[in-house]
Amino acid sequence: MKILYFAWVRDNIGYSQEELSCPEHVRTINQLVEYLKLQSEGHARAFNDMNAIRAARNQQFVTHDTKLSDADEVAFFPPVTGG
Amino acid sequence: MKILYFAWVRDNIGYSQEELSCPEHVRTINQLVEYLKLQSEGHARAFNDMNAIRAARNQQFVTHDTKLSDADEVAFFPPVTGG
Amino acid sequence: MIKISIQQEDFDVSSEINSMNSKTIGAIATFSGIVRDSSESSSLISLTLEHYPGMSEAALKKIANAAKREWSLEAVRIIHRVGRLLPEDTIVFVGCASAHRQAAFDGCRFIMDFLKTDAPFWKSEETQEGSFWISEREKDKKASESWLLKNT
Amino acid sequence: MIKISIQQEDFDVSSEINSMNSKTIGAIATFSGIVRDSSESSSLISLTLEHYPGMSEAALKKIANAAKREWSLEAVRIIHRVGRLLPEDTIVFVGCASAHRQAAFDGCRFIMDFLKTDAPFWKSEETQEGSFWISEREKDKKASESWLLKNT
Repeated sequence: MKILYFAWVRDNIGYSQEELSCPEHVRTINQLVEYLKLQSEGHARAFNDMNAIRAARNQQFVTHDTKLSDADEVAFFPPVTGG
Repeated sequence: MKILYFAWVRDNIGYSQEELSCPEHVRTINQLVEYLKLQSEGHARAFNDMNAIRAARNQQFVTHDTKLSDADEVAFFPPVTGG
Repeated sequence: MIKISIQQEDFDVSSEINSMNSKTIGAIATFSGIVRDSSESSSLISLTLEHYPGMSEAALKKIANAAKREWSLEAVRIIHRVGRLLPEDTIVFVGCASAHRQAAFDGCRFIMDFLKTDAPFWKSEETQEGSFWISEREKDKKASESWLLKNT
Repeated sequence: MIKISIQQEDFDVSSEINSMNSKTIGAIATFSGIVRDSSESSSLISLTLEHYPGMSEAALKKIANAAKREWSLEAVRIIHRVGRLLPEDTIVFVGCASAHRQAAFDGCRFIMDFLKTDAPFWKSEETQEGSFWISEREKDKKASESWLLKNT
């Protein structure tokens, strides 16, 4: 699974993308986040407040209970502030 | 009194402005129009339908019952269609 | 800053927008009215704009002032062209600059709505069938009246 | 005609407006979002815009398509800049061309409202006190939500 980070989510984690093979039990965005929080202090800090986190699956906004497959591109970022 | 005509009001009358000394009884826009209609066929045609005529006194839109004085600049024209 | 021009010549929109810019502005909304190639009846050769000199400037200034006051605009620019114009020519340009976008949009729309009903300009269309004065649009009257309703 | 660009370079508004013009268009409304010199806390040195390449283009295209369909717009142009920008630089440009002015205004406003909430761009401010990510504005969420209410 390809995972991308933007804005302060990336700043906390320290890099902008990673490839992961998730364990079998990781089947939703929320489960992925719980798994990622175990990877480093930066991940734990980035995902500390999930109300401040938005997610995209294959470049579409999705809710945190969305199902994932290993071929997906998943992205985590703060609410958008462009324009 | 200086009188200006615009758009099809002018086209009907044949010229764009005239100076008039009005008789004593001409004291409002409506009375001025009645007086002007006697001046020529063009004037009569221009002022045939007063619902289609707007008036300005000293470059401000006014209603047809507005009082006039001899020093005024009065203008007659159709509803505006700019922009 | 309010600037009003009534002119025959074309102008450059980029320069007009740049002249409204400043470090405190976050939003510039603009409107350009363009000559279309179809008239009320048939295809259009040209459009001629006439105005009441003196009164036209004063009317546009009054509308610009009202918009600037209502939405605390930092800059208002109005350019209205007169004389003979061809399809795709710009007839009118309105620009409003403000700290925030809603004020810029509202100001721009307000100015266009009142310009259509309160500024002494008249259009005549030259078509294959002859020249005709354009008549008042009921829709335009309603658009400017809707603002009055909101403010009462 | 819908055209979307995400780019670091500046651009010329006049050329963009000209490229939207045609003989059937009567109205072009535009919006330019500008970098202001004041941040949420203090004075601003620069603004840096980051985006999610691929998704950002798709999101802007989706918003442009929705606006084009809703108001029968003839042309929609969106330019969003990314990278480091200075006060008075243009961040975003939206242009909508239509036969009539209300459609052009509505389309432009709709696109800006949804761009603020549905397009993956993020701003960070560089000030004397350091660099900070800008946080979501409650007002922007409400602005785009208000359109949904109207359409239900």
